[in-house]
Amino acid sequence: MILLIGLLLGSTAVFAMMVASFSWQNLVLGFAIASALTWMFRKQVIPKPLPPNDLAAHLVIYSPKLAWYLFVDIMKGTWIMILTTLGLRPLNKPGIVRIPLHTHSPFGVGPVGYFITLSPGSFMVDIDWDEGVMLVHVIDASDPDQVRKDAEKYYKLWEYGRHVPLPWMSPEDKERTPDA
Amino acid sequence: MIALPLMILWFGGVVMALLDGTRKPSGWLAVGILAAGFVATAALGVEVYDKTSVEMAVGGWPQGVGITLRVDTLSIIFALLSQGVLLASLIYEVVNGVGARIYPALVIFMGVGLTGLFFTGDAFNFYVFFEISMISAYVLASYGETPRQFRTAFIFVVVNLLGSVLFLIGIAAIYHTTGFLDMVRIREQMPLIDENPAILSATIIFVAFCTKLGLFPFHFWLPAVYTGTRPSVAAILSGALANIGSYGLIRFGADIFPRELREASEVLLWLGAISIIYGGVQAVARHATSEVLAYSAIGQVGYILIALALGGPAGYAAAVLYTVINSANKTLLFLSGSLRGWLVGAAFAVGAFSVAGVPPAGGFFGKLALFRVGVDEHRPWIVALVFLGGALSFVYMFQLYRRRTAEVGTPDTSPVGAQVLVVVLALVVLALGVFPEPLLGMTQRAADALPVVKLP
Amino acid sequence: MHEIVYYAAMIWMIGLFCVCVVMIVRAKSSLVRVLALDTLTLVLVALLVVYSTTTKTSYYLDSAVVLALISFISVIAAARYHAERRLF
Amino acid sequence: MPMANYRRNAGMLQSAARILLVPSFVIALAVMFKGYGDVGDGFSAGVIAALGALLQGLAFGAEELDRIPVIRYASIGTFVGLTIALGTAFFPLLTGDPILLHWPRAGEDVVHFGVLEFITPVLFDVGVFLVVYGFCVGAVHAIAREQERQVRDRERARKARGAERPTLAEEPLEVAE
Amino acid sequence: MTILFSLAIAFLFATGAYLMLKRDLIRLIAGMVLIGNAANLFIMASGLRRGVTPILPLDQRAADPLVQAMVLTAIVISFAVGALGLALVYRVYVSHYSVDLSRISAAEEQQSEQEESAGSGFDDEAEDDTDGERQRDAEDEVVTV
Amino acid sequence: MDINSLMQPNPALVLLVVALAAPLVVALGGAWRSELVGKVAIVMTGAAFATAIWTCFVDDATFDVAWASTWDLRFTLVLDGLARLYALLATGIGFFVVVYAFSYIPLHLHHDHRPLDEQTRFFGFLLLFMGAMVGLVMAQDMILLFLFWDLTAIASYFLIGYDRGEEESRSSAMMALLVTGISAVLVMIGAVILGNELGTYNLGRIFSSATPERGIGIAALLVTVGALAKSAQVPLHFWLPRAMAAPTPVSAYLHSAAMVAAGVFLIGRMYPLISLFDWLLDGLLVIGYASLVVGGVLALTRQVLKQVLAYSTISQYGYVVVMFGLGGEKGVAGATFYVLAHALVKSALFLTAGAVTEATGKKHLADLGGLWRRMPLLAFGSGLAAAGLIALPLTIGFFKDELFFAAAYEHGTGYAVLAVLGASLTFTYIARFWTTIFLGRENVAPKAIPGTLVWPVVVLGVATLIGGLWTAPAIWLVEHAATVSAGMDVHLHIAYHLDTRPENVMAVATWLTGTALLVSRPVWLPAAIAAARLGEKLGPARAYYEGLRLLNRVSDAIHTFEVRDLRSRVATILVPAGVLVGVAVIVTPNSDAFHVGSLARSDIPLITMIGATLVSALVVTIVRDHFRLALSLSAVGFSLAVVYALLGAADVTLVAIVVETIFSVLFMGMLALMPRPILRYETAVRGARRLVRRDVVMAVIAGAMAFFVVWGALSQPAPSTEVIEAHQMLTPLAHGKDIVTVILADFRGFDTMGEITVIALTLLGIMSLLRSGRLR
Amino acid sequence: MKAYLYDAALILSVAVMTLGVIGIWRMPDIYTKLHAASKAVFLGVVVLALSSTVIAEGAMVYRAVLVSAIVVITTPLSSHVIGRAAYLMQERMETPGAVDESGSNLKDERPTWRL
Ligand code: NA
Ligand code: NA
Repeated sequence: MILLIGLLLGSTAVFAMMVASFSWQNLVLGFAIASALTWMFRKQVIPKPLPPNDLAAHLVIYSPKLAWYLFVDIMKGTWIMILTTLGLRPLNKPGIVRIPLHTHSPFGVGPVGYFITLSPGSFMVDIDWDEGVMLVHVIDASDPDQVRKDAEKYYKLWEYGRHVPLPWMSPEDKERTPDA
Repeated sequence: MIALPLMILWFGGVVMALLDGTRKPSGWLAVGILAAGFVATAALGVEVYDKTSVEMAVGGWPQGVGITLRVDTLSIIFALLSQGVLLASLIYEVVNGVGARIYPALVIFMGVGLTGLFFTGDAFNFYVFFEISMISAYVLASYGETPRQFRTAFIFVVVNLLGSVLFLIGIAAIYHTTGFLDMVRIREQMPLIDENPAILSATIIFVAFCTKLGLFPFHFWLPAVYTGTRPSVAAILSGALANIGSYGLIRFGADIFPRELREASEVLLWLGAISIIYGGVQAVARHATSEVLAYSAIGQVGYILIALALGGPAGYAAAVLYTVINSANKTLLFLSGSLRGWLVGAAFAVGAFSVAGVPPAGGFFGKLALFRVGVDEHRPWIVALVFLGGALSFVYMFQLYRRRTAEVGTPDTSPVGAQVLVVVLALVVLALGVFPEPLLGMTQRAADALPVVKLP
Repeated sequence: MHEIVYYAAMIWMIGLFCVCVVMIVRAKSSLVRVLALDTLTLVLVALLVVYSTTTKTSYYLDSAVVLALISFISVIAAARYHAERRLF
Repeated sequence: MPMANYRRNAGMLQSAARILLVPSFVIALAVMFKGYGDVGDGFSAGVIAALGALLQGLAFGAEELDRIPVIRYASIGTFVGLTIALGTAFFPLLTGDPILLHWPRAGEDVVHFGVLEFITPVLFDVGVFLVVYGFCVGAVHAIAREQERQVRDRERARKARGAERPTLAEEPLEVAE
Repeated sequence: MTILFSLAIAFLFATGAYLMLKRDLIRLIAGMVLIGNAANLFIMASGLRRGVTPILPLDQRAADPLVQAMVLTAIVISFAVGALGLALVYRVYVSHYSVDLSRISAAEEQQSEQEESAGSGFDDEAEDDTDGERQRDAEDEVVTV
Repeated sequence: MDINSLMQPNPALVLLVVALAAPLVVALGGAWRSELVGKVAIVMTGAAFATAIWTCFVDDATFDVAWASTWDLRFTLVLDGLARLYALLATGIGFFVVVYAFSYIPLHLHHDHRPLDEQTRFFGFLLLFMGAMVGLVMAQDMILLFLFWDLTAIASYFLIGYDRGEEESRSSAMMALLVTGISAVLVMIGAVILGNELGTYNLGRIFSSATPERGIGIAALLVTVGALAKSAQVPLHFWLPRAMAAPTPVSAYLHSAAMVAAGVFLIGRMYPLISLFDWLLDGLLVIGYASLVVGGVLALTRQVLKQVLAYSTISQYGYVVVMFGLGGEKGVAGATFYVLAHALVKSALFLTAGAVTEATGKKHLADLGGLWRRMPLLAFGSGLAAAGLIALPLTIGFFKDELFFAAAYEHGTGYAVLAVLGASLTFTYIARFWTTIFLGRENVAPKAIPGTLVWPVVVLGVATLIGGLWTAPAIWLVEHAATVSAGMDVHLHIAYHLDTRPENVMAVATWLTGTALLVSRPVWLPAAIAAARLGEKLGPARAYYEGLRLLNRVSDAIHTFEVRDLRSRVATILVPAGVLVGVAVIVTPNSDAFHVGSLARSDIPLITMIGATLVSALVVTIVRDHFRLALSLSAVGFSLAVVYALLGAADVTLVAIVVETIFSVLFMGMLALMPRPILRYETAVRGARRLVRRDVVMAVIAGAMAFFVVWGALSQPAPSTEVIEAHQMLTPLAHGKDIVTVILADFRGFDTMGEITVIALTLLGIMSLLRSGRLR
Repeated sequence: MKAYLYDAALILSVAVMTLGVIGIWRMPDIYTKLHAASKAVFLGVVVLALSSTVIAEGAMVYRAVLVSAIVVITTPLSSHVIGRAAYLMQERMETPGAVDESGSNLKDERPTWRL
């Protein structure tokens, strides 16, 4: 529920930012619009059953940590990329690395893949559900195990994700989600 | 009042877009909508006739800021003509069985576009309505849905799009040089602007409208399109859509660029003359009815251009008159050309006589008007040209008619409704020739409203 | 000084834009072309931001927002078309 | 063959598509409502919303477009929007005023709530929005349907031929040139 | 600036025209788009004033808003026509199994020859086979190449 | 029109109404019950004839109402002597022809295995012909006259082409229409010239104000040419013999009282004008004599019954034309009298030919002979008619030649000799015609034919005789008619004089010469045939056919150059447009017309961005595959969006961006619908280098056109920006801030309405073009 | 001062973007190009957008933030989609010594990579 409200508030914020005014009228208007749209797309965007409220708390608690991880990864990756592009650093064995999936929920994997992709130097290529791995391309794959280890931290942060079955999941995906 | 025809057609178009036009009831509903629009236009025409011109500032904003709808006799003539042609073609299809669900909607929307562009007093708004009718026409051209129609539609789209773009460039040029989009203001401003940009924008707009009209040498798309489309569509294209070209030439040429029109009259005369001869000669040895009609159309627009180039109230009136008659002829011929039966044959003959300018078919007054203008202006060559063109039209129409009558034995299969329709059209064409006064009066009134410029 | 930086940055970014356009033609792999388009749109986003900031109007930031939001859709469409020969 | 699980394995894109769905509509409506006083108008709003909707199709496949009513019936929206715009335009005729008459009348006080002004042009712009939204979604959706039809046709043709090798034309994936 | 604008518009127009002279229908559409772009740029350039964005309140001279409104409408219309053109290209492809003008012109040529010999006006029943069948036949043809 | 005039019907109007009602009634009656149509036609023509007779007992009358007041056209009918004469002929001969056709047409249709209900068409057009003639002879307004004039052409077209199944019939009809229809246009031009010179189309006023000026002379000439073509005068005579393809009653009518007579009627009607110009009268003389001789000589060589008569008609109207050319009281009166007499006899002879052919099945003179035994009544009737035509005393025909001789003699001996020569030709072929059919050995046994095929001939023959004995009615008619033509009182003095006045001598000379010619036929026949052959080879008929063929060939030749390729179609718009613009640039003063414009520092990004746009556009033209095409097209769109931004158009930028995006999605969607082999096949085939060069040249022309138009316009900005200021000022009143959106949604919301309609229409189009498209 | 800060940020982000474009140009295969491109460029944009808040106020700040947020959300998506398309189409890795654990054998032996 909190997550849902958060979603609505986020949309309201987008509206307000877009109209460049946080006056109460605009916030109300934005909220109304966001609510109407969310209702209109309820089957698509509102998870059923609603995720537990502690997920929201979890997100709030861990977001600074996530931000820090991301910041560090981005800086590191950018630096590596700059050096590589300028030819100051050899292109050292780039390639695709298999990272095992610790969750079977796309909602769990999606954000992890996203975080990995967000930082320069690595991006998610594909998910292979059958083998339970995620293929990630990294600019420096000389030590694949290190890469896998680096990815773990995001899983830990996003642990909760695997509990959430989402409306667009196929039945078998939902089955794989433990809390369903 | 002024917006009533547009309102009827516009809402009607939306309604028809959602209905399945292949069903008889919705087809007749579409006919009813068009007819209602026609009646509303006619009623507006009565009002216009009393006041010479009726205006409405859209949104109530002052002239120049808002768009002004401005309806004068010229607009009414063209609107009634085009709606009439659309109505006939739509009835024709409904009687024969509509083949595509959106056909009636497209015809009505074309009515919106045409009516709007005849009614508007704003140059850019003209372009917008022009595009409404063009888009309807683009889709209509593919009606019938055989490979040939798609091919044809593609040709039509590409060539006419080029014309539209040229027109748009012309509008922009006019705006930049005069500072106005309202046609009345543009007209006031035109004499003050430099000759060079005026003639350039006039030229580009002329090319655009000639492309729509299918005047030599901008006509090369026309035979393929008129022969490749279904008869009712060909009737619409030649009888209604081509009116954009003639209306545009008159409105922009005679009303906005009178000076440039005078200056270019020699060129226009030449182009018109070539068109007449070229279309006429081409039509002579063509076999398919639609092909003869297509080349005939090229020749016929030459007369309109000549009348326009000769100018003056008489010339403009002749141009309008000729447009009306040509549209009626083409509609009648294209529609009856694809039917069978002796009644149809008679109707076709009326059309053929009209094209040849033989009384009591309406075409007679078209030719007569041209002769009058030619004689009034002391241009024996024009008279000779019109004579020659008329002789060619005699030859091609009656070579064609001769071939058609050879098919005496063909069974009488066309639906009675369609036959009745073409007979009614033929009667209309005859009525134009027997009771010409309303038309002559209206065209003269329309022409008298246009400015007359005498070159030093 | 600020002006010179602004002009230089603008011209430079437009140069980057042109490089991307050239990559659209010259790249060996079609996906690189898609990538070039993506980059191109981002350069334009940056360009709009710079222009907006320099002229102190927010108006072009709207376009930047929208461009950023929707250009990736056309990139997805292009990649999908290229990989699958279908959009959906 | 990696292609086999194409749709299933697009989880990241799918999540993102869902997450962006409401915001893109919100941005679209914001662009529309503020348009009278700021950049934007019903037209761009319609396209933005349509792209947000089409993103669902890109992520989940064409069937998804049929599943969401707001997308499925979008092309009806075109005509609804056109009707709204026409109604706004022609309504003043009833009182004998010129079409598209501004209401409340020029210069009069106007009720507004945030960026939303209660004036006829905004209603008109809503019509524009619907038309454009409906057009963009409808046109792309029509392409999607056509694509499905082609697949069906080929399947049928292949069955008719006796399940032989696929033709070049139907091969969905090919080596780049 | 005047001449630069003119040159740019002319160049855009020329590239569009060049593409419209190509055999490939899709290029033709691209040419149409480019020509439309040229016209739009011209409308924009024909503004009577240059200046800042015309949104009130204004402290400087604003650009001509009228051309902006015009160009908006023109952009939308050329977009619509472009989309329609694409759909038409697709349908031409379906019915001719080609997007090559030379092949399509050949079909047209054939048609007009038929007409010359048959002399019957509106009868295009000769070509009345359904699109689908045509396409299937053509597909087989391609496989054998 | 007051109530009195309604109470007292105007004779002119009554006549016209009756005559024009006839075809209408027949058509309606035929539609109702086709078997009744013949009887209805007889009744209606009878009524018309009766009305025409009635008009002889009332005063001259004028009916005049406004017709097209914008052009000062009036529906003016005048019932005068000339009108009475011709109306009487048209209705009277018409009546006998219809009576004849009542039996003839069913037989004719029966022969051709055609349904009987086709009668309706025949009688309908025949009566329309009659109605048109009646209208023509009374019309007093040039334009109205022309209307009826062409109506006769239309009626004759359908009547000549009545046997639609036969190519001969169709092409003859077309020939008649082309010759008479096209030449008729000359009459119209003449009318217009008169209207322009004299300010009226009213004949009375034209005659009263016409002066022998050049313009009026041209008009008179044009009218005369049209009239001569209709009267089948040399060199436009060739259509008439071909018109024999029509059923016999039609021929009879055409030659005697309708079509051909209309020609000389027009000369008679316009005579006050024509006679102003001596050169025109001389021309008439030349044409008339030529026709007289050519028709006569050719008639001598013919074997087919109707052809003999047809050439005879050419020759006979040659007499009339000559007499008009001779002019004066005698000439005009003679011409008028001649028409009357000729109408009676020629119709009788034609009907005879039809009856003979119907009875025997033979058309050639050589196949016939000795029919007087079996068909005495027909022989009698046609004998009288033939006697009339060869001007034997006691027939009305005698006087026609007497008047002719008198007029010719009055003019000079040469004319007289020619007159005698012509008349003896007539004598020869008509004598041969009658004697070959009815005298001599009986070659063929005729079958019985209905009485209605014979009695009209007898009545007409007897009328010929009566006319020769009781001249008063004819004199009365002709005098009144000729008075109108001559524009002065004409008195006709005809009687039998047993003295050696020149006319009588010439008549005797004619008979003698004629008899000699008849007897010496074997001697001159080869020469005559040779002349006819020569005429066929070099004559106007040949010119007609060759002209038509040449025209068709030219048409085909031009058609091969017709552009049939979309690329060329595009090129043929761009290049002429470029030429026109080039001409426009050259002819207008260019000094100070084009400005280079100034450049500000703030324009630098704009210029660079425009450069980038052009680079992208260039890229679009050189990429090879469609994928790159789509991408580079997007690049052009996006870069233009930025250009718009740099021009201060925020709304435009936004719309350009979204449009470009959705368009690229659509583009790729459409590409995805087409299989790759197709796309690759098409792009792999690259245009020949020559074509590429051609395309570049055309593109450059197009670009140059755009350049000059754009530069010319941009160089001359409008001085006034009041519209912009007005928009700016009114925007707050419209409760908005963004002027552009306020314009779009409010000031120019009408544009936007059109624009969204375009979008909706495009959606409809796409839905119908993509086969599976649907609205839900 | 703020203006100088902004100038510096501008120069920085343009430099980052330039590097990204150079990367696209110079990297050997699509995978490595993807690394170079989007992120470098998007970082450039984000830096720029955020730095613009230094000299801007009100409306501009909100939108600059929005631009950054949207770029952050969408850019990884495009890289992922392009990368995935490359993988699905079996685009070769053209870097010597490339690692491939995907099992699709995307390695190419030809030594084309030279920096
Ligand atoms: Na706005
Ligand atoms: Na708009």
